[in-house]
Amino acid sequence: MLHAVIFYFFAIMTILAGLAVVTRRSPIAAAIALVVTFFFQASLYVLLDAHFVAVAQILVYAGAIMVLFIFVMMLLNLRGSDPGTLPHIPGRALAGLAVAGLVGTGLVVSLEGLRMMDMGPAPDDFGTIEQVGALIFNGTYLLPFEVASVLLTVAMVGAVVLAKREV
Amino acid sequence: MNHLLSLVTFLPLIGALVVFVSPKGTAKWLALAVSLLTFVVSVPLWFLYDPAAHGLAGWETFQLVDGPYPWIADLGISYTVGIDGISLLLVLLTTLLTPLVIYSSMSSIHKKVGQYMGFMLILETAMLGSFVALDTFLFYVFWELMLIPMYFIIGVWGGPNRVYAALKFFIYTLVGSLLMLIAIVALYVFHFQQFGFWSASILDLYNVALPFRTEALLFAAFVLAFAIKVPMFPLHTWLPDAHVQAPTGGSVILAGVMLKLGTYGFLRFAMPLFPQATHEYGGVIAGLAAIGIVYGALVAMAQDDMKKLVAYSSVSHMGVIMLGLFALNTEGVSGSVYQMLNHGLSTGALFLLVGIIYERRHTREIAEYGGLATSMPKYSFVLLVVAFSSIGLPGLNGFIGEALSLLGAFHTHPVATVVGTSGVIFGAVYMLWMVQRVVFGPLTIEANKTMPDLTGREIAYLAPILVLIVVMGVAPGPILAKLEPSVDRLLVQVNSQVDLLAQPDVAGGQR
Amino acid sequence: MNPALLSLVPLFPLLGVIVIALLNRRASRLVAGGIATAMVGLSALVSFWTLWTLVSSHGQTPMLYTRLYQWISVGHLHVDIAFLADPLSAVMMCVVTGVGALIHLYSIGYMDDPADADSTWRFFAYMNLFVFAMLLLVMGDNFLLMFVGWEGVGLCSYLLIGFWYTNTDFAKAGKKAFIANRVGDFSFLLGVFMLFWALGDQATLTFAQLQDTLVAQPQLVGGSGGTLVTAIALLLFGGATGKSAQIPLFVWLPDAMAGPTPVSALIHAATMVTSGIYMICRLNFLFVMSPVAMGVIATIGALTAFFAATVALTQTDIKKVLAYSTVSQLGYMFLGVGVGAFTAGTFHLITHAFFKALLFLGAGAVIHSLHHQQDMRHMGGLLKYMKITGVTMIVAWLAIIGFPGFSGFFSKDEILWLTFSANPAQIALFGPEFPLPKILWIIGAVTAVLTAFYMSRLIFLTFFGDYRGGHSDADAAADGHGHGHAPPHEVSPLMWVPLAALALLAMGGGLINLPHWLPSGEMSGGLHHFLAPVFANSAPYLSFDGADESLEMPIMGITLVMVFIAVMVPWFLYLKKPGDLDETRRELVPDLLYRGSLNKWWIDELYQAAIIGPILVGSRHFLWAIVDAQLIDGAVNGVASAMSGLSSGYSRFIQDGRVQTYALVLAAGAAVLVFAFAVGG
Amino acid sequence: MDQVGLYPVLFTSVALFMIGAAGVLSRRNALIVLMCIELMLNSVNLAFVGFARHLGQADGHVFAIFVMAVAAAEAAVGLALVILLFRHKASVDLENFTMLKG
Repeated sequence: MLHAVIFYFFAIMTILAGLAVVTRRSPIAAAIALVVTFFFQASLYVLLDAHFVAVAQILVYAGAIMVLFIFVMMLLNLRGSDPGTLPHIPGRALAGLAVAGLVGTGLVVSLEGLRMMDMGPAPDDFGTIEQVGALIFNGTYLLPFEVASVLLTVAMVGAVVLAKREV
Repeated sequence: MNHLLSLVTFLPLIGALVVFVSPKGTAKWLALAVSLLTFVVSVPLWFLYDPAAHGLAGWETFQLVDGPYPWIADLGISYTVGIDGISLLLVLLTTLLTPLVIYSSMSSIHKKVGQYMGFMLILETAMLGSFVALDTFLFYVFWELMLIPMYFIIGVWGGPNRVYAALKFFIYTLVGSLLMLIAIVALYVFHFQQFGFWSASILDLYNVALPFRTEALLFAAFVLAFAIKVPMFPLHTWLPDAHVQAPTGGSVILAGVMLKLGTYGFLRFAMPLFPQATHEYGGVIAGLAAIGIVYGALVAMAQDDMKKLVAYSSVSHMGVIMLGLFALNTEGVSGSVYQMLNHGLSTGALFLLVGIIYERRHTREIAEYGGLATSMPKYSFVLLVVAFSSIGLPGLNGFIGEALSLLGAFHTHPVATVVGTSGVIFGAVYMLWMVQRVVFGPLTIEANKTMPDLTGREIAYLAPILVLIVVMGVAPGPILAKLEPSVDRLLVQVNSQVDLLAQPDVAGGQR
Repeated sequence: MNPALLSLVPLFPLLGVIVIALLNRRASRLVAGGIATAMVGLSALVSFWTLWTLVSSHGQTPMLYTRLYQWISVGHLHVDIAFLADPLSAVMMCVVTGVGALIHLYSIGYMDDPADADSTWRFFAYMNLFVFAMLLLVMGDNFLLMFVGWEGVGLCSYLLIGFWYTNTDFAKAGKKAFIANRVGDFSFLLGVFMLFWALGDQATLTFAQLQDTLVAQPQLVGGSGGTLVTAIALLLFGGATGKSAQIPLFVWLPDAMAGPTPVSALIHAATMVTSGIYMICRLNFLFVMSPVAMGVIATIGALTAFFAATVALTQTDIKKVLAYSTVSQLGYMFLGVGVGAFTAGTFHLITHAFFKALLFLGAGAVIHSLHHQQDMRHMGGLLKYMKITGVTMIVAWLAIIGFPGFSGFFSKDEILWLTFSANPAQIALFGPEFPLPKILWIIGAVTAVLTAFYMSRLIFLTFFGDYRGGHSDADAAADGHGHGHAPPHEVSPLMWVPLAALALLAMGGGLINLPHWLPSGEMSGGLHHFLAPVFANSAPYLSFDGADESLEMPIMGITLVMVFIAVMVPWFLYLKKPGDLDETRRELVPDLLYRGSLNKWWIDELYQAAIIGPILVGSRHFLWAIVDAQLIDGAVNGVASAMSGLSSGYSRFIQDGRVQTYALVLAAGAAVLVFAFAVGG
Repeated sequence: MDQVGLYPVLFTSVALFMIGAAGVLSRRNALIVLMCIELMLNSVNLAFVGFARHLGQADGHVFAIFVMAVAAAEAAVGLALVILLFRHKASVDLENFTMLKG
């Protein structure tokens, strides 16, 4: 029973942090809220026995991407969005919620065929780095892995070309 | 396979190209020469066409056929032109009116004369093409081609708000003809389904059998396209605007020949292609035509602009033609075709006459004129004769067309004909009222006193019409003789399928 | 006589028209008049020759027929340009050309007004065109050719009434005449169509064939008394009311007096207005088959006669009186023809042509010498100044009131007697037993009395008593108001010779059809025998035994006495005790009746308000302004503006350049798709 | 995790996804929009992991890793673009960038 309580706690905290990201006026506050969301999300992964992914989540998202964001915010030395106008357009927020909600419920409804209730205990080495590594390197995901690496290099070169100042 | 017909059809087009290029001074004379040449070349058609030599089926129904040259071979679309009694007369009407119009607009058109004449000649080709085309797609091409020059003629050389009128005219007709295109394609596909080979020639499409509901739909599409062109009652509002804004030459051709294309369309396409629907909905169209006659006449009474009055009068006259057409008997249809020629001549002459005084006084208001009989006796005499011809005074051409159409129509749609015949009274009322206010009465307005009477040139282009008005009234024999066999053949086609329906109407059943 | 010569009769006037038109202004009054009169005279000669051929043949040659060429041949309809001269047409031809020639001669003198100098050629061209059209009408051997003449005379009356076109009222009168005729022609055309299709495959418009078909197979038109034949007959009669000015389409005749007087004489007295009666006589075999239609014709004829007579009582314009008198006498003819007495109707037509033409021409002479003075109150005592015109007018007056011995007496009394003695079954408008003939006779007799009254009033006001218009020079200066004209003088011989000729005809007209009770041997009933073959087919349907023979004389006696009294009253009123006319009239006649009669019972105003007004207003304000402009154009423009509104709306909301909006649209599309698939399954 | 079942996980994922979408569409600051995209990608990862756990196969985790790679690349390029935008109009407010207007 304790297991469920912890799960719900972390789930709710993730959602609240997510809300914080969207509702904070200043980007800095939003960034911090996002980091908090990542941490709670990582904890959810642990509860779901996805240990490697949790660690990767912290390292990649919290570590790398958020640092990048903070760095860019510093670079552009934004002092929060200009006071006068509303930071967001209410109409479109509702539209966004409606649309995403429609997609989400559509998907979930279509799943009602699956037996959803008890998932049973996970095998002992489930979700560890060995299993995931085995899957990637001698399993079926070798090619996508290589493509992902090419993708990252291209993105890196692109970002540099885009953002560098004319020489 | 003689090429006379193709020559007649495309001669004006060649002339037009040359005229576009030639300098302003010579353009108009060249255009006149080309149109006169076309007329001269078209005259032998009358003698070559032998009404007696007609078979009942297949290619014999048409003569002087310039054989099926494959145009888009694999779709079965071919360039085939040919004439029968009806299209022969309408071709001659076109080749006669165009030189007169060009000759008359030489004095009234001053800016960009070359282009005007060029467009007029292109228009002539388009009209001739439509009358002689025996392939539905070829007909459609000429039918659309006709709109463009007319649009420019009204749009560029027209009156104050000519753009609105030209646009309205263009869109009105275009909407109709697009519907027709859909119907043609549908028919074309049905033909393929039934006979296994692609062909767009009229004669093949004539024997396509359709379930009644589909036939009614296609018939409605064709009827709408041609009803706009005729124009018939509810769809006529583009005509007065187009006429009032069009230059004299433009409105003579518009009234003289282009309106006949609407009725010709009924005659050549709508009725023979869909005989069942023609019989089924003939009553509705006859009713509309009758309303058109009375409505056109009544509204004409209320006009104080001469051109608008004549425009509404031609709505009324076209109503008589449509009534005659849907009589579906020899007298009615012959009368209606004969009335097409009459209307072309008398309304064309009326517009020319209005143009003459418009050139002098630059106004079309009836109130501005009065007592022209004293200052312009020759003009008044001609106006009186033409007015009486358009009322349908016996002894002149109008009477024979009108009487025959109404006689024929009385047999099939008695009630509609009684309403239509009352148009005879209203016709006299608005025409005589106009004549009385323009020609008779005291010479009060100063400007009218000094107006010169008809010049030699004006008499030159009015004389042929006047002679024809009298001759066609006194001796309609030769024309009717050329006409009657084709009308009988048409009626055989229109009444043929219907006999199959002697048994209770198999609505929708596949025949 | 070689039948081919027949076509000369109409061709002479046509030739006249062409020659005068070509000469145009160069033809002076005398030249143009001369040509015109010569042409009509020539065709008169040929007409009399034709008549003589028919009469002398004593029935051997029933008719002369000549065919020029085939006019229209379409489907069942085969119509030729062909002329026929059977006894009826021959008589009509002689009347038209004979009286026509005299009137042409007269109008040479009449049109001497210098103002018209350069347009007299136009006048004579129209007159010849009119005679040509009338001859086509009378000699045409089929409906369509007759219709050409029918409308042709309508056209000529339009041109001639509006001859002095500079005066808009005259032009309006011409237009009114043409349109009223056109209404009649509308009904005539429908009748022809109905007849044509009723005959089925034996459809023909030629009179001879029509007669043979109908006599042989009456059931084609639904047998005698059938509704179809009644409808056809009434429609054709509708055309006749238009042309011969009967109720309800008579309104154009009084206004037609706007034209020169010879025009009134020729067209509105002698020829054009009689075409309705000619048509009915020509189709007697058709009309007789429908007693109801005959009843309608007779009743309308009697009513028109009575109605027009009441209006003529109080008119002050001499030509208006004669106009209403014409309408009234035409009513008589229709009464005669309606009861089946075709010969009597034709006989009255002939005698009426003589004395009414004479009356009009006489009135013309009076107007001409008084310099266009038409108001009788400014005339009087002209007998002293215009001997010949006076005498001839008195002869005509005696003829019209039916003074024994004069032509009017014989023709009118024959109609009255035959009406009285007609068998009620043949005019069964209100059922076969209803004593309709007796009632119609009463109306006829009363009208005869009224006719006597207003004609005597006209004669006494014009020719007797003292001259009230502009005294002789001596007193002109004195009373100052006078017109200061020279005293009225006798007209030139050109004018009084035709008057004299017509006076002789008016007197001797009765000889051609002497009544049976007059001991005149084989002379009696001349016209009756001559026209018998034409009306042979209708005879079996008719019988005149409604009253026994002995009554004829006493009835004639009664009418004569009443007529005599009707003559004495105006003599006493206007001559014996002139006094103040208005005052005597006021206490004699109730004011409403007098004013009603003077304003022709407000018929014109009624038509204007009931028919013409609403049509004009309706067409201008309702049809054109609302239906055409708002309704149809509005719809078209409405569709156009709706389209443009739609497109501008689209670009304002969706195409606003913000990336997020595009993202939203994209997402929305995806969402719908996903939802559709998810739910749709 | 056996008492919890898959539904709560999916609901959290959908909730996060909806919040992210609302943020992307409504916020005017470009950076925050990018963050919300990260949020949406995270919610997808959550779903992947949830299903992996439910089906007992680790494929879900591999996909989660790949999603992270893509997210990183996307963030890099996105930020580069934001810098460019900033250099162009000294502002990151998306309302100022409507050059695409039809």
